[in-house]
Amino acid sequence: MRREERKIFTEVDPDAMRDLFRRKSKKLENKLMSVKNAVNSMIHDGDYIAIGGFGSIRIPTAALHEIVRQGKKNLGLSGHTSTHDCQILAAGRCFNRCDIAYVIGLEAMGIPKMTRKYFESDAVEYTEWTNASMSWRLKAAAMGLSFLPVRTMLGTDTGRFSAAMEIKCPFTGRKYYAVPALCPDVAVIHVHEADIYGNSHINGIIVSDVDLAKASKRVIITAERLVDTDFFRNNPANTTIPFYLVDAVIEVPYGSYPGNMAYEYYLDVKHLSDWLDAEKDEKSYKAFINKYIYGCRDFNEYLNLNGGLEKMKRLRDLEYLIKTDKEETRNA
Amino acid sequence: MRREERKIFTEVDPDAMRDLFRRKSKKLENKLMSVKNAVNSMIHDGDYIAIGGFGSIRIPTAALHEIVRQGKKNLGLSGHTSTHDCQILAAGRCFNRCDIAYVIGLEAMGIPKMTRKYFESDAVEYTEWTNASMSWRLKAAAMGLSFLPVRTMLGTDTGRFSAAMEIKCPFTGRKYYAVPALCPDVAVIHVHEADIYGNSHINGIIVSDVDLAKASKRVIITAERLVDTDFFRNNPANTTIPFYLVDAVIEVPYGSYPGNMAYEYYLDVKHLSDWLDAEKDEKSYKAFINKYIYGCRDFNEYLNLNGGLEKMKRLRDLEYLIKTDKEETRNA
Amino acid sequence: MLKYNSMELMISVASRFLEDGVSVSVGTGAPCTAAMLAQKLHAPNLLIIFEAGGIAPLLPSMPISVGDSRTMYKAYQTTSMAEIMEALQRGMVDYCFLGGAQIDMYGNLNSTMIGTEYDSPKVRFPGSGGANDFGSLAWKTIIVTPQNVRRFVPKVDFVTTPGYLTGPGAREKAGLPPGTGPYKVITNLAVFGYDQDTGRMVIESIHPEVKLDEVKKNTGFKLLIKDEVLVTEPPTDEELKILREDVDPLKLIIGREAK
Amino acid sequence: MLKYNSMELMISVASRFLEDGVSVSVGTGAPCTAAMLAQKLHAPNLLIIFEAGGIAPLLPSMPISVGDSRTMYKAYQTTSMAEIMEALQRGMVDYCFLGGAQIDMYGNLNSTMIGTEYDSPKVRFPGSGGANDFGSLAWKTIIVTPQNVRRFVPKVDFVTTPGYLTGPGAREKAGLPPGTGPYKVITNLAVFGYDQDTGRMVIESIHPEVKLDEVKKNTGFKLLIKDEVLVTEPPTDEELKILREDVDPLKLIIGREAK
Repeated sequence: MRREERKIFTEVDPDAMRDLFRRKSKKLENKLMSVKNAVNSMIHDGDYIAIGGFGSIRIPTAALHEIVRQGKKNLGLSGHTSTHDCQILAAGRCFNRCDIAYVIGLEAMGIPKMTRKYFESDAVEYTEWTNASMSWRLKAAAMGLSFLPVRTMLGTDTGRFSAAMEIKCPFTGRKYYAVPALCPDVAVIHVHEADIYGNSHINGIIVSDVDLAKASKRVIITAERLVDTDFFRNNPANTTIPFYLVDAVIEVPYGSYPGNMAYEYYLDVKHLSDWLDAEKDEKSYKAFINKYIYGCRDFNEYLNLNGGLEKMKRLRDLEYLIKTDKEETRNA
Repeated sequence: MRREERKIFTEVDPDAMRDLFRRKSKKLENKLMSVKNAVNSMIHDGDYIAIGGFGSIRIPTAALHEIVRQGKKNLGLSGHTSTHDCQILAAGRCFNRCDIAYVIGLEAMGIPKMTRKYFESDAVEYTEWTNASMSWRLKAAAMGLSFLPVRTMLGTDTGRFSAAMEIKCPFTGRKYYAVPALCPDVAVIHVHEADIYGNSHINGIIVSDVDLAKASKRVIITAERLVDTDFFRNNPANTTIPFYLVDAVIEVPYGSYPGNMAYEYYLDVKHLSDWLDAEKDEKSYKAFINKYIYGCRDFNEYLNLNGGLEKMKRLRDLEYLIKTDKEETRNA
Repeated sequence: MLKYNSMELMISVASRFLEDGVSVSVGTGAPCTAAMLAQKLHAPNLLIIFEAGGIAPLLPSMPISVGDSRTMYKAYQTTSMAEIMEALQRGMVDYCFLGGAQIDMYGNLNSTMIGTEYDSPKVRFPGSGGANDFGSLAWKTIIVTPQNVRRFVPKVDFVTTPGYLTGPGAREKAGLPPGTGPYKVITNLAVFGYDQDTGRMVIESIHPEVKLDEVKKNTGFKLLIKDEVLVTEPPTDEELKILREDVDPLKLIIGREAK
Repeated sequence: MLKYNSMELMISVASRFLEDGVSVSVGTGAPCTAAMLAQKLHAPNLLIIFEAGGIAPLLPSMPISVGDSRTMYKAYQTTSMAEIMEALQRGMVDYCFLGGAQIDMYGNLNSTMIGTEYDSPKVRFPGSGGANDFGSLAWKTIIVTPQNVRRFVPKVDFVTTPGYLTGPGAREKAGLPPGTGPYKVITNLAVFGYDQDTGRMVIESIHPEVKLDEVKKNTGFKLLIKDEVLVTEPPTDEELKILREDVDPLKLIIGREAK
């Protein structure tokens, strides 16, 4: 089967990355900043970015909205199950290239029409991958390698339109795809707890975020809450991402809203459905995005637009399966 | 540099392992048994075994003594920093081949003479590796691959006398060593907590034990203590090794003695020093091994020979840096 | 009139293929519903695995995302996507469930795009996600999909996920693990298996009140037909009761008819 | 008579190479002592990494094993050996400390065996452990070793850990990451660096009361000598005080003279 010449959008060479990682500070420094500053100083037009979490699960919504508000352009996007995060960045027309494992759709909830249209237009160039191969591309980078052998995508158009290359195992003669390391310029990851140095704790599923933090040139952490550094010193098993990988720390309570944050609050299905509905035509789409992103000075305004603390309390009840009334349960 | 033809001692082919893993039960079954039964039924002469922990840290001492007592022979040994564990198995002349990253020595404490002699004799065949390459060999197996690319051992005799093979990255042309997957027949791992199904929790450093559990055909867990399965259900982040990888569970309090168990008890430096001293000649060696291994019916007898619960209490004080008297502190 | 809808039938049939003690990776929707039904009925030891990292949860309700909190509820482990995919690659996962916009007679699936030019799709879909990985690495792939000629096509526009590719031996030749591949296809009309000699889809049973001709008319390729075509065992009262009362009381999944 | 022993001198000298804010992977013994001294004196931000998985502990006392509880005390992370080695491979580790039974003029180290036949060693040592990995992947390797002609040999019996191999460019040609390699050698007699043009060991300073001839006599290969040979700065009172009172009060390490 003929291989298509598809693009690799990030650095692959571990020696180039070694030089960067060498220069990264290993000091315990206060890395606190605002969302505005972090997005302004660490994400540049043309950068390749990767978002932590899983599309609508533990996503750094505040940073995503800010990227749109600051009008970042020509970003590369890691589409490693990128759902609501992809939808937000598409609303700002922020990216022009994408590694696709899963994009556009909101899983079983449906497909946002305008986001799909953006991908169908000439505005976005892409290369095809799978969830596993994207995980392993990040792992290759996290391991300090330029590639990893994988057993998926073989024999399919997914493989043909990826940038993977066939190799043979020197021991068994077995055929593998080699997938190239994925080294994003910036990773933005939402976590449960962080200290001012960047030590971070994620509760529940990790998705690809440990490898992502290791693979990326710059790492921005948004956290539900700041904790004293002894939170980590007293139980080093708490540290999901260690400080020396992190460049910026921002405290953003309810930071994954309208996404889910395990052990904190459940998805706001209603708001996500409204957003899906708003994408039915250009006019309602524009009005919706204007209201909820461009019209908000910051993330707290967005939270308040959506019901503020009372809504957060209800989403917390949902998270903990506490039935307050019938209607609530149904909306879950 | 000419490559020596060195042996690979375990299965490398992921398809052979897939067939085995497919047949492994995924049921929640009570896997409790005795050390005697587990060693008798799951470790056979000729098997390749790998020991969890780090030589004198979190090692399954009870199982190691039992392997010697049951006179297992012709084992293959993963010498992935194998110190006191290696010393015990050498005392029983249990193995005849070894992948060496680090063996014989007890780090800064010194080198046991008789164990060294065993390795210098014709009784043991070996292949040379490093700690990283052994970790990555287990990771290759854990990932379901036959090899991983690595950047160590290149240009050295360590590489030349390993079974690694040079390969090139298809993206960068970079030279790597490919290291073959390491798939032990049996892994024996000591953990802090386990339930009857095999779910296991390790506190502190993991060394290579998660990959080891995934890479091995059979997994024997010894645990400081059994816990109710809700220990894991109520906090799934506690699960270091999930039940479906595990074949046998044995509760062995103080099971890493005379090794260290983080957050439980410190090394018994005195006993380890006595053992080192005993290896100065054949006679004292034989007497020592007879007394402490062959002469003990089970692990509790060994613990009692070494001071029993009072000693365990003192090692716990040491672990927690509680100074009871000057002499104790010095012995640490 | 039947006392169940086609979705309830498909889910019940799917759940029966999950023996006790096997492992299965599921997505949201019908597959998850089938796994929950199996676990509550005949497979209490069913090991359910979610690609985002949740392992063996006691699902309290239908997850909306394969990574949401429900997939971690009383789980035995919360881990990473790479760990899940590596378990699949090691051969630890018996079954997976897949769907797609198009399927051909070899069980190749398209969830990437409609059109002839990759860079100018007529319709762009989300892409493989974990589908290609599951279809490559799980031992047995069960496909649950509505059936019509737009979906059951002679040639898929894009092979997102491998079925038997071009026929027997093609998977192995491509480098995929031997012994894997499509196992069953469950639609609103019938249940299909695969012929070992040709790797092609074969009718195993037709749903109650469905005619063979109707199945053929809704298939864009030539189906293999066994000498004796069975009638699909309809959902039992017990299956329907558990499905409606315990598994999906809000009818999030079983409320949708498959067409 | 000197008011310090050779081990105290070596440790003090070693500690001075560790600038604040760098990362270092250490073993037990002298290297760990040097790192602790540096951290207490001029490098409070020194990031200490142990190969068995302990990251950034506040070492309460000398560890006996690189995996023992002391390496986890108030640590910032307890992880796996693979993760540590991968951090090295990513270029995150500035310094490592190594020793060995033999060293040659290119800084190649032997900790595997003495003899000419690998399968029939005269003396078998423990092997590389993490030494080859550190020497291959850390940016700068500092070697701390006693010096005599049995150790400083023209050709090591076995290259366990790469120095500059056969000279400039050899590491890169072998595939090792560029810009890495031996940086300093600290012995009981002198401090050595490496000549960029030849990759060979060069004397940087000779310890107080040691003669150049003594250094040469204890070296089995030709040393490069700079025009001006400095005298090693002896341990300061502050260094000795912290070393003896805080770092190693039981004299587990500084109690041993290096010979």
